[in-house]
Amino acid sequence: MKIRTFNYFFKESFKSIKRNRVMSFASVTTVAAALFIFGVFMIIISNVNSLVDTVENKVEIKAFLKDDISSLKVRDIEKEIKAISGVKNVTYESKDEALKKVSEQLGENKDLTEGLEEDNPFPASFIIKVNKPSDVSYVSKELSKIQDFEKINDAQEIVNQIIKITNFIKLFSLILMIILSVIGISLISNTIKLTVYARKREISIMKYIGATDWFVKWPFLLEGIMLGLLGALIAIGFLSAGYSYGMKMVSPNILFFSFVPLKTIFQSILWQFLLVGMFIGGFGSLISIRKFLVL
Amino acid sequence: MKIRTFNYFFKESFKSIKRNRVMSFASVTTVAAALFIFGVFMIIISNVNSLVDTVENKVEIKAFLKDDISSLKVRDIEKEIKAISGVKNVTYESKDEALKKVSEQLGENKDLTEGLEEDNPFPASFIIKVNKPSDVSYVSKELSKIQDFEKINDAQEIVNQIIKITNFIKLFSLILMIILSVIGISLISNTIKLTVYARKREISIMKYIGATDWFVKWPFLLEGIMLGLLGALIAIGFLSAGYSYGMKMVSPNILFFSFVPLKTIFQSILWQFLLVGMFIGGFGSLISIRKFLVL
Amino acid sequence: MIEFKNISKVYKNNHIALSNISLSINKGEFVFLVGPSGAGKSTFIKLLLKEIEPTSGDITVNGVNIKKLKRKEVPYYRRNIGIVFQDFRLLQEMTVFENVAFAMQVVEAGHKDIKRKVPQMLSLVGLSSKANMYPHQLSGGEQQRVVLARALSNNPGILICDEPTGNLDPETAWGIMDLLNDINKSGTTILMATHAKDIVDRMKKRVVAIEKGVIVRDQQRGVYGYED
Amino acid sequence: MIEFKNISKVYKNNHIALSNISLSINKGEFVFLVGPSGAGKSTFIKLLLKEIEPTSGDITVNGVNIKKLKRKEVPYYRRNIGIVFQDFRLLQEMTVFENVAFAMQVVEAGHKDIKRKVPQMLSLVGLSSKANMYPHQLSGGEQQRVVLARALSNNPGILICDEPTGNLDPETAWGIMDLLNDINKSGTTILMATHAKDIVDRMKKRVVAIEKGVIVRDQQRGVYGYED
Ligand SMILES: Nc1ncnc2c1ncn2[C@@H]1O[C@H](COP(=O)(O)OP(=O)(O)OP(=O)(O)O)[C@@H](O)[C@H]1O
Ligand SMILES: Nc1ncnc2c1ncn2[C@@H]1O[C@H](COP(=O)(O)OP(=O)(O)OP(=O)(O)O)[C@@H](O)[C@H]1O
Ligand SMILES: [Mg+2]
Ligand SMILES: [Mg+2]
Repeated sequence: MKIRTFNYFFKESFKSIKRNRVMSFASVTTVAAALFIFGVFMIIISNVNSLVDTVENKVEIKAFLKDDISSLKVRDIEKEIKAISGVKNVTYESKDEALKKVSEQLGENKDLTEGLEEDNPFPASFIIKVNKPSDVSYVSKELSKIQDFEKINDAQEIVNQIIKITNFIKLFSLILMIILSVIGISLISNTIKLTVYARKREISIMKYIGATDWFVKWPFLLEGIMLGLLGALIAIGFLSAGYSYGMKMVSPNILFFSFVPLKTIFQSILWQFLLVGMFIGGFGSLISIRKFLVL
Repeated sequence: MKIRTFNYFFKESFKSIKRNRVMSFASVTTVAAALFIFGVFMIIISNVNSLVDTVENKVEIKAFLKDDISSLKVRDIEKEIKAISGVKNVTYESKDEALKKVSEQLGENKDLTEGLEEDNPFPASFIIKVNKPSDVSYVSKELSKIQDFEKINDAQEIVNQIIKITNFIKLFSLILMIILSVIGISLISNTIKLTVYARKREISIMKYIGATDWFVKWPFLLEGIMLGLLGALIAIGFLSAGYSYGMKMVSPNILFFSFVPLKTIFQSILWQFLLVGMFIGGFGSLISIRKFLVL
Repeated sequence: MIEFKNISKVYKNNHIALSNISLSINKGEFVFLVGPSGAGKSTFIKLLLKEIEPTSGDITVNGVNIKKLKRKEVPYYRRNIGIVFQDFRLLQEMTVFENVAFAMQVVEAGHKDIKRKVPQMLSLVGLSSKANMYPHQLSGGEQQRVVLARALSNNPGILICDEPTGNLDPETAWGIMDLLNDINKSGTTILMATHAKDIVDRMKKRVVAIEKGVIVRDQQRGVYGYED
Repeated sequence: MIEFKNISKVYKNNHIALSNISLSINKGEFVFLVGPSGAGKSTFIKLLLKEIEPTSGDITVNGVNIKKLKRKEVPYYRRNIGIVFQDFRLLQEMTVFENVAFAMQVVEAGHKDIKRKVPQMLSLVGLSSKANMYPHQLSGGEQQRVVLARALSNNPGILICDEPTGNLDPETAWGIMDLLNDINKSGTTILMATHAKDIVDRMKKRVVAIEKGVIVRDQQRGVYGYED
C-alpha cells in the first residue's frame, strides 16, 4: 500500500470522526464507560486483594515452649523453625511478655494478674508467620516434630476460614470481570455496528467505484482504533482523578487499612487499557464492517 | 388521538424493532447491561448493609455494677435502663457468668481462674444494646446518672470507628450509584440517538407528507419504552439467576454472615427496574429525536 | 390561491436562487415550471412546502400567509399539498403498499379507507402487481410512480411535481400526464417542474419560465420555449 | 469487447427481468439501451457491473468471463467501468470536489493527479463554481453532472450511463451528450440507458431496444422508435 494512500486513510478517519460527531462521541463514551466500570472493579479488587494480604499476613502459629528451656536452646529451636519451608518470620515471646499480653487482654480486669510476676504461669512461645495461609498445616506438622513444645496453636479453623473467604473473593472478581468484559465488548461492537450501519450507503458507493475491501476497511479500522484509544485515555483520566480524590476523601476515616497507591494502579492499567481500547475499537470495526462488504 | 392511530403506533414500533433488529438488539443489550451492573451493585450494597447491620448489632455498652447490690435493686435498675431512649435491649450478667466469660477468654490459660469461684473478683454487669451506634454516647451519659454503677464501658472508640466505616461504605455506594446512573443513561440515550440517526431520512419523509411532531415521536417513544422494559426484564432475569446461583455456591463457605434472601432483593428491584427501564427508554427516545424534528 | 409576493431566496453561501419573484396561481390551474438546471425551480417548490424560509417577501396559500404558520400548524398545512420528489424519497424498509398506506396513516386515515384506497392508487399508476415489493426491487420509473401514488392518496388540494417524468419512458410519461390532467380537471391545482419539452409543448397549459432566479416568461397555453 | 451470451435473470420473487439475451458490443461503440419502464435496462447494467449474478449465461468483458472473477478481482474489474447512476449516489457528507476526488483516491491515484484532474472534470460538466458545495445544496441536474464528472475521472474504458439526462434541461442535456460524443471518439465504449427520444433520434447511434426482458430491436444508426 502506498504511503499517500495511508495518509489519505488517516485524514479520512479524522474527517469521518468529525463528520459523524454524534456517533463518534457515542462510541468514545461507550468505550470510556466500559473501561471506567472495568477500572473501578480493578481498583476495588486490587484493594480487596491488598486487604486480604494484610489479613493473611496476620495468620500466625503460636508454639508454646515447655518450661525451663535455656535461652541457648531457644536460639537453636528458632533456627530449626526458620529452616522449615513456608515460614516467613519467627518472633520469640518470653514468659514476661506473655504475662503482659494477657493482662492487656483482660482490659479493665487487669488487676487479676497483679502479683503473678513472681510465679509466672504463662509459657514462653514462638510466634511463626507463614507465607500463605495454606502453608499453615505443613509448618504446624513440622513444628510438632520438635520435642520442646508443650503445645502448638495453629488456629487451623480461622486459617481455613480465611482461605475460603479469599478464594471466594477471587472467584467473585473473576466471574464479575468476565461478565463485564463480555458486556463491554458487545456494547462497543454494537456501537460500531451502528456507525457502520449508518454509513452503509457510503460503503456501497465505494464498492461500486472500484474500491478494494481493504480500502474500505482501513479508515473504519483506524477510526475504531482512534475512538478506542480516546475512550481508554478518558477512562484512565477519570479513574486516576476519581481514585486520588476518593483516597483523599476516605483515607482519614479508615485506620486499619492503607490504599494501594495510585501510581501502582496507574502503571498496571495504563498499557492494558490503551491496548484493550485499541483492540476493542479495531476489532469491533472489522467484525461490524464485514457484512456490509458483500455488495 | 384516535385508538386506531394508537394501534398503528404499536404495530409500527413492533415492526420497527423487527426491522432494525441489529439496533434493537444493541439497545436492549445496553439497557440490560447497565441495569445488570446497577443491580450487581445494589445486591452488593444491600448485602454490605446487612453485614453492617450485623456488626452494628454487636455494638454494646457494658455497665459494671457496684458490689453487693440486691437482686431486687437489680430489677429496678434494669427498668430504669430500659426507659432510656435509644436502648434496644438489656441483658444482665451475674458475677458467676462474668467469671466464666473471662476464663473462656483466656483460652488455653483458663487454669488461671481456677479457685477464684469462692472469692469472685469480677463484677456483675448490664450489657445494653442500642438502636444505632450513634445512640451510644447519649445512652452512656444517661447511664452515668444512675449511681449504682462502678464503671461504664461504652467502647466509644470502636463505636466511632464503626460509624465511620458505615458512613464510608454508604458514601461510596452513593457516589458509585450516581456515576453508574449517569453512564447508564448516557449509553442508552446514545444508542437511541444512533437508532434515530439511522432513521433520519424516514423522519424527514414523514414530516414532508404532513406528520405532526407527536405522530413522529410516538412510535419511537413506544419503541424506546418497549426496548427499555425488555432490557429491564433481561437484567432482572440474569440478576435473579446469578444471585441465587452465587448464594448456593458461596454460602457454605461463609460462616459469620448470611445473605439477604433473593425474594427480598427481587421485590425491591422488580418494580424499580421496570420503571427505570421504561423511563430510560422513553426519555432517551424523546431527547434523541428532538433535533431531527426540525425540518 | 397560491400567491408569491416579492419573494427572494439567498442561500447561506450567498447564492441568490430566487430574486424578487411575484406570481399567483389560481385554484384549479395547471402550471408548468420550466427553466435550465439550477434556475431555482426546486427552490420555488421548497418555499411553497415551507421546507425553507424566503429571505424576503410573503407567500400566501388559500388566504393564509405561511410565514406566520406556527410550528404545530405546518403539518396540517402540508397535508393539503401532495408532493412528488425529484429523488423519490421512498422508505426503503417498506413495501410499495406500505409506502402509500404510510402517507394515509400519517394523516390518521381509517384502516378501512387505507385498505380501499391504496390498491386504487396503485392500479391508477399501473403498479398493482408490485404492491409487495420493496423500492430497491423496482425500476427507476416504477419508483417514481409509487411516489405519485403516495402523493395522490390523500386527495390533496395542490399537487406539486418536481420532474415527475424524468425517469419514465415516453409512453409511461404520457400515461402519467393523462392522469395528472384528470386529477387537475377534478379541481386539484397542479404545479409541475419539468424539462420534458414535448410534454409541455403538447399539453398547452400555463408555462412559467424561470432563469437565474427570475421569471422570464409567464404564458397561458404556452410552450417549453428553449431551443435544444 | 462486451459480450452477453444467452443471459437470463430471474429475481428471487420469480420475476423474469431478462430472458435469454445475447448481445455483443465492440470497443469504441456508442450504444443506446431503450425500452419502457421496467423492461430490464438497469438489470442489464447491474449484470455488467457484477452487482448481481445472471441466473444463466455468460458475460465476457475484454476477453474475461466475469462470472469467474474472484471476489478480490472485482474492484479492479470495476475500475475500468465508469458509471452514472439513475439515482445519483453521491456521498452526502462530501463536497462536490471531494466526491470526485474520492473516486480517484479509491483507485489510489496520486495527490497531484487528483489536484489537477478534479477541477478539469468539474469544468467539463460546468460545475467549477460549485466545487465546495454539498450535494444537498445542488439542484437535481447539478447533482447528475457531478456523478458524470466522477465517472469520467478515472478515464474508464467503458462508460455506463443510466438515464444521465433524466433530470437535465434540454440545453444542459445536449451539452452532456456532446461531451459523451467526444469521450466516445477518444476511444471509450459508451452504453447509455435512456428514455430521451429526441436525443436518441438525433444522435444516430446504435440502438438496442429491450421489452419485457427480450431484445426486440438492434439497429445501427437507429432511432428511439416508440410512439409517444
Ligand atoms: N441549500 C443550498 N445552499 C446553497 N445553494 C443552494 C442550495 N440549494 C440550492 N442551491 C443552489 O440554488 C440554485 C437553484 O437550485 P434549484 O434546486 O432551485 O434548481 P432547479 O431549478 O430545481 O434545477 P434542476 O432542474 O437541476 O433541478 C442552484 O444553483 C443550487 O446550486
Ligand atoms: N431486486 C429485485 N427483485 C425483484 N424484482 C426486481 C428487482 N430489481 C428489479 N426488479 C424488477 O425487474 C424489472 C426490470 O427492472 P429494471 O430496473 O431493469 O428496469 P428498467 O428497464 O431499468 O426500468 P426504468 O426505465 O424504469 O429504470 C422491473 O419490473 C422490476 O420491478
Ligand atoms: Mg430541481
Ligand atoms: Mg432503470
